[in-house]
Amino acid sequence: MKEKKVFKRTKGLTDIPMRYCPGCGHGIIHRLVAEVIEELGVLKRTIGIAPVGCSVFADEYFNCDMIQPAHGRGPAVATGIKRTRPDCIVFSYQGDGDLASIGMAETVHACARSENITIIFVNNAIYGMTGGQMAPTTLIGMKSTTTPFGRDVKVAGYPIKVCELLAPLEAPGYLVRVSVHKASQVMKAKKAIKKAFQVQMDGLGFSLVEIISPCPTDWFLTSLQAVEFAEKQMIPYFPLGEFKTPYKKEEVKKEAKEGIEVEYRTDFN
Amino acid sequence: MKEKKVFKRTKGLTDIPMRYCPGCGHGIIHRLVAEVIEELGVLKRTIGIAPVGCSVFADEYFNCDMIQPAHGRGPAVATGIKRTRPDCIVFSYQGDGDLASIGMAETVHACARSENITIIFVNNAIYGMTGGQMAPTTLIGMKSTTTPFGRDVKVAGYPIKVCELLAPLEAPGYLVRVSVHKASQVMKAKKAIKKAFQVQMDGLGFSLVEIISPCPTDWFLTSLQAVEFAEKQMIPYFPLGEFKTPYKKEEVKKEAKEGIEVEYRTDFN
Amino acid sequence: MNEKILMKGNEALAEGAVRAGCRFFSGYPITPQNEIPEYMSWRLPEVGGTFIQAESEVSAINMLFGASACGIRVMTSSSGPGISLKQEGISYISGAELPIFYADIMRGGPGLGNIAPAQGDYFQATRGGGHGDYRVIVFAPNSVSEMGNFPKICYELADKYRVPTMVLADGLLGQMMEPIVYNFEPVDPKDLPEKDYTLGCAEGRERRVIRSYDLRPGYLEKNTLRLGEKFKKIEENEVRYEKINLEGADIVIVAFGTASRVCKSAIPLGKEDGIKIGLLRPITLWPFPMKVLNQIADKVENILVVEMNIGQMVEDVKLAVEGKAKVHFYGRPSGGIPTTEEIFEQVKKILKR
Amino acid sequence: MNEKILMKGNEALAEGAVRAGCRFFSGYPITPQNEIPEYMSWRLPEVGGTFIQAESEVSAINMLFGASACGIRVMTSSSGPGISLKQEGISYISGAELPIFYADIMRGGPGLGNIAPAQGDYFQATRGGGHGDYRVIVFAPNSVSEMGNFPKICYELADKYRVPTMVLADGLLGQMMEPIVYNFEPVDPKDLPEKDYTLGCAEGRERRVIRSYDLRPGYLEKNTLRLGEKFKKIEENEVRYEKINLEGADIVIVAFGTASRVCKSAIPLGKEDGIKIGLLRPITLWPFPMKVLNQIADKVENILVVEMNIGQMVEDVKLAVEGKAKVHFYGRPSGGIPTTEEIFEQVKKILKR
Amino acid sequence: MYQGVIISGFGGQGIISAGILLAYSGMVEGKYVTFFPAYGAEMRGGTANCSVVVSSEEVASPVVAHPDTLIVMNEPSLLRFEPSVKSGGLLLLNSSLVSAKPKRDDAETVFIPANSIAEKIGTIKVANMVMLGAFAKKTGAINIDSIIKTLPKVYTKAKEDMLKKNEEALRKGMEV
Amino acid sequence: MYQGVIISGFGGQGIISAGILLAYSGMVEGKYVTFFPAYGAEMRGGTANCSVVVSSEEVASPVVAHPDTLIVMNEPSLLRFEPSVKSGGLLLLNSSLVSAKPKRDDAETVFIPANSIAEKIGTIKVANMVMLGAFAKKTGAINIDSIIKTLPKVYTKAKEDMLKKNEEALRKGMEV
Amino acid sequence: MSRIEVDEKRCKGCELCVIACPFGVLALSDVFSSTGYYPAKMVKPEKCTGCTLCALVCPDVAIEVYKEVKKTGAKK
Amino acid sequence: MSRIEVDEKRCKGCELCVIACPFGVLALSDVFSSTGYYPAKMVKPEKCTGCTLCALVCPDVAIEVYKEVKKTGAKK
Ligand SMILES: Cc1ncc(C[n+]2csc(CCOP(=O)(O)OP(=O)(O)O)c2C)c(N)n1
Ligand SMILES: Cc1ncc(C[n+]2csc(CCOP(=O)(O)OP(=O)(O)O)c2C)c(N)n1
Ligand code: SF4
Ligand code: SF4
Ligand code: SF4
Ligand code: SF4
Ligand code: SF4
Ligand code: SF4
Ligand SMILES: [Mg+2]
Ligand SMILES: [Mg+2]
Repeated sequence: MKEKKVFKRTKGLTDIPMRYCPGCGHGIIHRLVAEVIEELGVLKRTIGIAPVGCSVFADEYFNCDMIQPAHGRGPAVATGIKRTRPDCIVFSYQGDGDLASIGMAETVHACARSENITIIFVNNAIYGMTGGQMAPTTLIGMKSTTTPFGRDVKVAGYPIKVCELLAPLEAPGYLVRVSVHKASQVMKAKKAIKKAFQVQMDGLGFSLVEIISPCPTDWFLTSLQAVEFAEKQMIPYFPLGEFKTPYKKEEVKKEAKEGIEVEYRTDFN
Repeated sequence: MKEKKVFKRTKGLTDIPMRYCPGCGHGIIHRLVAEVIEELGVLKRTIGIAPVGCSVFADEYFNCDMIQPAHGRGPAVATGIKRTRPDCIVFSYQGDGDLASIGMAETVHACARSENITIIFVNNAIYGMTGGQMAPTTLIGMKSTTTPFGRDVKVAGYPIKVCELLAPLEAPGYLVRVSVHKASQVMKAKKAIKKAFQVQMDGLGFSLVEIISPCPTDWFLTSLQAVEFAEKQMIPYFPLGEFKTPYKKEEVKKEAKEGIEVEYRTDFN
Repeated sequence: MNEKILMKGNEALAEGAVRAGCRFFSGYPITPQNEIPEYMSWRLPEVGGTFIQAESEVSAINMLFGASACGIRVMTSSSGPGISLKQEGISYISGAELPIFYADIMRGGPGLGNIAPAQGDYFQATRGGGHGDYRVIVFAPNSVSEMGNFPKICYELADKYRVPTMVLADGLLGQMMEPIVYNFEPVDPKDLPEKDYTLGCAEGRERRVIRSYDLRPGYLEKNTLRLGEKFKKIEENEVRYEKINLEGADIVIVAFGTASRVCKSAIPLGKEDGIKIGLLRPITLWPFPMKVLNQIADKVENILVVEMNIGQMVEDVKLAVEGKAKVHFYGRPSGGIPTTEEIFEQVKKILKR
Repeated sequence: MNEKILMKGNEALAEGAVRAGCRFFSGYPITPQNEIPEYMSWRLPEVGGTFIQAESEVSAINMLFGASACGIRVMTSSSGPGISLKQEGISYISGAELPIFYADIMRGGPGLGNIAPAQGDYFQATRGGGHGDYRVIVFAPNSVSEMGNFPKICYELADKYRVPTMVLADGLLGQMMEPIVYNFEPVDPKDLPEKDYTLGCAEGRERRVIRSYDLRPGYLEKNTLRLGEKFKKIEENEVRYEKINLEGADIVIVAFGTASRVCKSAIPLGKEDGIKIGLLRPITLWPFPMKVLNQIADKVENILVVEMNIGQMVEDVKLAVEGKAKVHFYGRPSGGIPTTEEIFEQVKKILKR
Repeated sequence: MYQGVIISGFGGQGIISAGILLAYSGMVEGKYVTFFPAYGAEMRGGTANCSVVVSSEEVASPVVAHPDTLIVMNEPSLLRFEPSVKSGGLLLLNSSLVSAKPKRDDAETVFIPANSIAEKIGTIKVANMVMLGAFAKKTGAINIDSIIKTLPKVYTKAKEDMLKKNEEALRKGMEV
Repeated sequence: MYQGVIISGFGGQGIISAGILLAYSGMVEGKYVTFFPAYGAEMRGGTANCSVVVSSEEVASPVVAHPDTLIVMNEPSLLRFEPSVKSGGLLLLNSSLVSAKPKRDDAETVFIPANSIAEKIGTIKVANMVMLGAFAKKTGAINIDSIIKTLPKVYTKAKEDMLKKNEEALRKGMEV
Repeated sequence: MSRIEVDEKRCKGCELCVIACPFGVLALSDVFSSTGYYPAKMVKPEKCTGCTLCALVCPDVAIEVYKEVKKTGAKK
Repeated sequence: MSRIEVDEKRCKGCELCVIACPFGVLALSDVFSSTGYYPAKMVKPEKCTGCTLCALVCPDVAIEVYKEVKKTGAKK
């Protein structure tokens, strides 16, 4: 019997086993980003920025040049890099605490400058690394170690929808929200990530992919319950879809025809 | 001949002559805010926050308790005050650099928390106090001391429309943009300011009044030219109007009938 | 009422602050101090206080600025990176002369470093990491018991001098559990004297202004000189330290926090070998126990400074001894905790035994 | 080529950085240093460099982090409050061992203070206002000429040791005009040796990682100790100072920046009265000229430290002299500039003349 | 009396709670105690360990560089901590999960099939108590009754039934 | 030769540019010079002042605590700086705008109707040059030709016509 | 006749009131005040209606407006 | 027959692949690995189509998929 490897580990990742918890969305997202970078053929000229958050270790896992700066400042660091090396592909990988809490100003301003960078924004509605405190995206009523009785909007305010927030800015770019809680969504997520990098390669400005991502540990759920939580609780509050796209109608058609479609190195025949 | 004083200096201001440049919008805005506070009868329980910016001196001019914190942090300071003294009326007076550049995160988050405070946001499209550098609201192509050839969106990005940016946040509140560049607008501006304070007094959450304000000095124009610039250049980019209001339809009707209308102590008979 | 309880250092600190009258906490998570905001998130509402998880450390310190201006006892806490971000705010609070209390539960650094215990923020704490001429009173507990009981003293001094006060503790002190007895009755904020400078209802009084600036030529200089006098007074009156086994010591170790406990455990080793080891433990790092150290230097030839960093307090020790004794240093930075044996090794090396 | 030009200190500094090869500047306006970003906003594009007005000082220092990681010479500048906000970033940059150059054009403080010249950020600059074990090389120019010529040395040391270097100058030096001659030919960045750690195109080499952390137990300690060795090397090799009139001096004044010029102008007054006033001007504040001061203390009884603050460098002077001479202090903080006459008054008081 | 103890294993094996329980019991007995968890960069599911000191005199250093007793709940822990055990010290090994043999011959080693014993009691969650029971028996540093008395104070949310199982495990541990 | 000068007046009276011009001319003559503007909190339209030192020896302190010459362009400036003038110093007063009389009798005072003279030349903007001309004449610290030569270097954007007016004002100032 | 009063210590001669007045009542003075500005003054005082528009736009709150109270028309 | 390979050093037994497989091919092992987890394994290997869905959701990139190449059907 002859066989063919139809799914193999991308060269966009190093060989190091990832230290995330079982069922954590970070691992899936890492793989998608790495595959996209490999597939676009830019691995050797990509510079990635790891956040402070569980994925601080991203600098060990992505198989490209990496830098690890202060909590929340990814977009500023990315700006410094991209302006210096416009020939490189620059992405900043960030959690919700990193991007939408402490890093809010940097996020809004990088977007307003339409900085030609790509942001991978992992929304798991919690501070994973520090042990489960409220994130700016923690759902109303959701328990965390700093909202032990559930997030009360009167005290802690409302969860922030980052794509919706950034969309009104004049600056052109690409804003999209996807999820990785199940296989069908994973494929769409990859497509969005690929498009975001393509936007950068086309010099069309700021791109941000918000990704709903399970954190079983700090949601105090099993991996399977976490998938369900993402589907039933997260997505209804954080609707999936594109919030801004820099491509004109004709281009979108072209895209649909030629496809920046995802190829999962899958062969269905 | 008997006469009546129909316009007099509000008790909401101290007696100190203001140190702003001739034709500067800050002076008008100070007066409006002071009048509103006086008219609402809350002068003795209002705490104002002065920014770092030309209006750092606001703490000398408003005739209520005042505090002067670090550049851009007004909303955070206001939060600390309001949570401690919910019985007090708390307002933060801020310039565009203060609020929308260095203070962006504090602004967005105070709004997302629907903190029950009022922000007076003076948009003069420039850093006045430091001598005319680009502000986050500096218009495209506009010259400043740090955009000597005019603001180039490729380098310095796009001007930020604060009301539009904040409007999508879930948190309830009041967001409005007005102008003080001429008498008719001044009256509307006062109405908006009064409504904003009323929103706070009604416990309805975050209110922000963005006010287009001339800065003749750093626009390198005469006072009269500055008025024209505001009308012809600023307002087309920054459209005036309400972007969010916490009152339900019936309430608005009621308001229209009973009126939180501006009374300029004017008597037309 | 004040029974012995087994508590984590961070929780003891938070509870201590609440018992000392703290009614406002704003903070941002960072290891190894997360237990503090987490504890406050349920404990403060329980006593009618306010807990806010701020969007950043910058925001947290400025919320404190506002709350303190209203006269209540306030607190924030963080670790290295977050404390760095608070420096501008601390400088403003010093300039505005508002009392606040905060804690730095130190980890390894510079940069992101790690989350292991360290004492690398000594300079930042004692020299004012922020801009301008100011000082912060720095307490260095070395037990869970002190973690719990120092906040009260900090609040009292903060109110007395209108300055920021802080607890500087390494992560081990924050994370360890030990029995603690609170040595004071809970403070009811209502019983605290009213302050005559705070904002709020201005009925029946002049309006008040709180600011850290004075742009009139010459005025700020006078004010800063006045601050200088205040700091001098604190240096004269508020030094705290612990003297252990100093009489006739062959060598004196100077160490604070966790390092001081390890050093203390070397004393019996010395006894076995006939070496008398003395220990001076600064409890306030600023003001630093200059005088007592200077006197010690009159009597002992060798002083060993042990820190969990690459050498920071050692400068203060040298400053104190004015060349009258040899000052040696042993440091283990960024997560290295010296062991009793290592310390004793150093002692023997110095004394050539 | 290198003609004499009349320039503002801030502009001389900016131009000096550009001539030294700076091709990236990100900053945020603040008085009294606005001329620096303003100058860079047109000058850098002229030489193919990048100027960005960042949204804040926090963002500015992090943009620098990114740009420096790509191997080019970078700069930022600010004054007290902004420098405080940059402390976290500076600590990260130190931890990641990236070379950067920045300037603090000091004003009065703490807090918002005022915008008058002052030297109140000495502690912050020399002790690392940020968290953790690190040091920054601090240059203190005292003329427009030095403002213009120091950036080149700063870049060379930053590259050599992979550390942040800075210029610490009071607002007067930033605002004053004086003739300057650049004592070096403009550096073409292309001529600088390539760095083997920078990010960019990874074709034909292993991927690279720049970080300031190591979470593996024990590893960060080793790294921090290594940093310590590096700092020691800098302390041994990079001290710079100016000696004036020291031989046989009746008293030695120690002062830096603007204060040093005022003090220098007191020397002739002394001569008239038969008092020989020596002056030691530290040019690097860290590393501080410890040894030379210690030697001076062998020969002179009285040392007068003059600062435009309430007493900061005076601690380093005391540290250096080890009690061998009496150390006096005269300070005028937050906008007070001492006059020649005042200084001489102090001298006479000390010498009881 | 001075006992410096390190307990080490996987996250989820109740390492931290066993440590707290030990410290708490010591306090209840009027002894001086300190407890200190390792908080590393490891994510959940990684290794966990803690240091406990129980002493009749005030505890100067809470750091246990060289434990009198090492309680090893899984194999990686043996590799990591074995070298640090004090000469003449004690090594309690969960032989259900540790197959490697310790190399130290200057320390007493006791093999305890803690998981198997716990399984028999009805839940492997109490394997940590089996080890603690063995510790109490072998060292005498703490009285088993103190631990049992302390159980509900540490496991504040535990059901009566679970407390009983813990107690049973402690007693079974005493038997090895 | 050492001349410490303070020039003071309203913003908009060309205080700063007069100071720079003075320093620049000094440099052109090979003298040592420093210039230092006051940068206070005042908004535009407030007062402005600057300190200039022109010296044949290296300038140690750029601070002019006690000016050899005080150039006063408006009344508030007189009040503020008069007391600081060196005994035996020089006081140049724009008498068009200053009606108060100086109280110092240990310093020479020269009254110069600078605004009127400038108005006659065609623009009050050159009142500052009138004062500078007078300064050159009275002190001899600087040669009028150096100033004239330097004019286009400081007023880089000035039209030929305006430069001429400045020159004229300087010469008129020499005459007072 | 209605009228306004300009506080010369506050007025900075920005001219905003001058263009705001619908009746051309105001102009800037041609002698400057002690603060160095040319203050606003009434040049056609007879035309002033006391409408307060000038005061509304004055950035320095330098204007007070006095309106003539007509004796006739008891109500309103 | 298609098949998958699970890298036991990477697998953390999160079970996501198990529920992702449309054909019930996978289950968790009941003996844990050296890393302390119960890794996924094929329990109905004959049903595997090589569809890669399991690999798509695996957070630890622990799965590789091998698809049987049929000899018949030269085109497609
Ligand atoms: C200045 C600063 N503040 C706080 C921290 C502590 N910290 C580390 S990660 C983190 C939040 C992580 O949450 P998120 O960004 O949502 O990432 P996740 O772990 O959920 O993927 C925080 C607050 C820090 N390292 N630096
Ligand atoms: C941390 C910090 N950064 C910068 C400054 C300098 N600064 C003072 S005011 C100001 C901007 C003022 O502009 P804006 O907020 O628009 O107010 P305006 O003066 O235009 O009314 C800046 C950057 C400061 N004081 N503190
Ligand atoms: S804590 Fe949450 S986000 Fe972090 S690794 Fe675990 S599951 Fe993932
Ligand atoms: S600079 Fe502009 S904003 Fe500032 S006072 Fe002058 S006119 Fe007003
Ligand atoms: S009150 Fe009306 S009419 Fe009278 S001066 Fe003012 S604007 Fe003109
Ligand atoms: S608007 Fe006010 S400040 Fe301006 S000219 Fe009129 S009165 Fe004077
Ligand atoms: S490849 Fe498809 S069929 Fe095979 S195990 Fe994976 S999900 Fe199941
Ligand atoms: S999804 Fe991956 S990690 Fe999870 S059980 Fe399956 S193979 Fe293991
Ligand atoms: Mg998160
Ligand atoms: Mg502005």
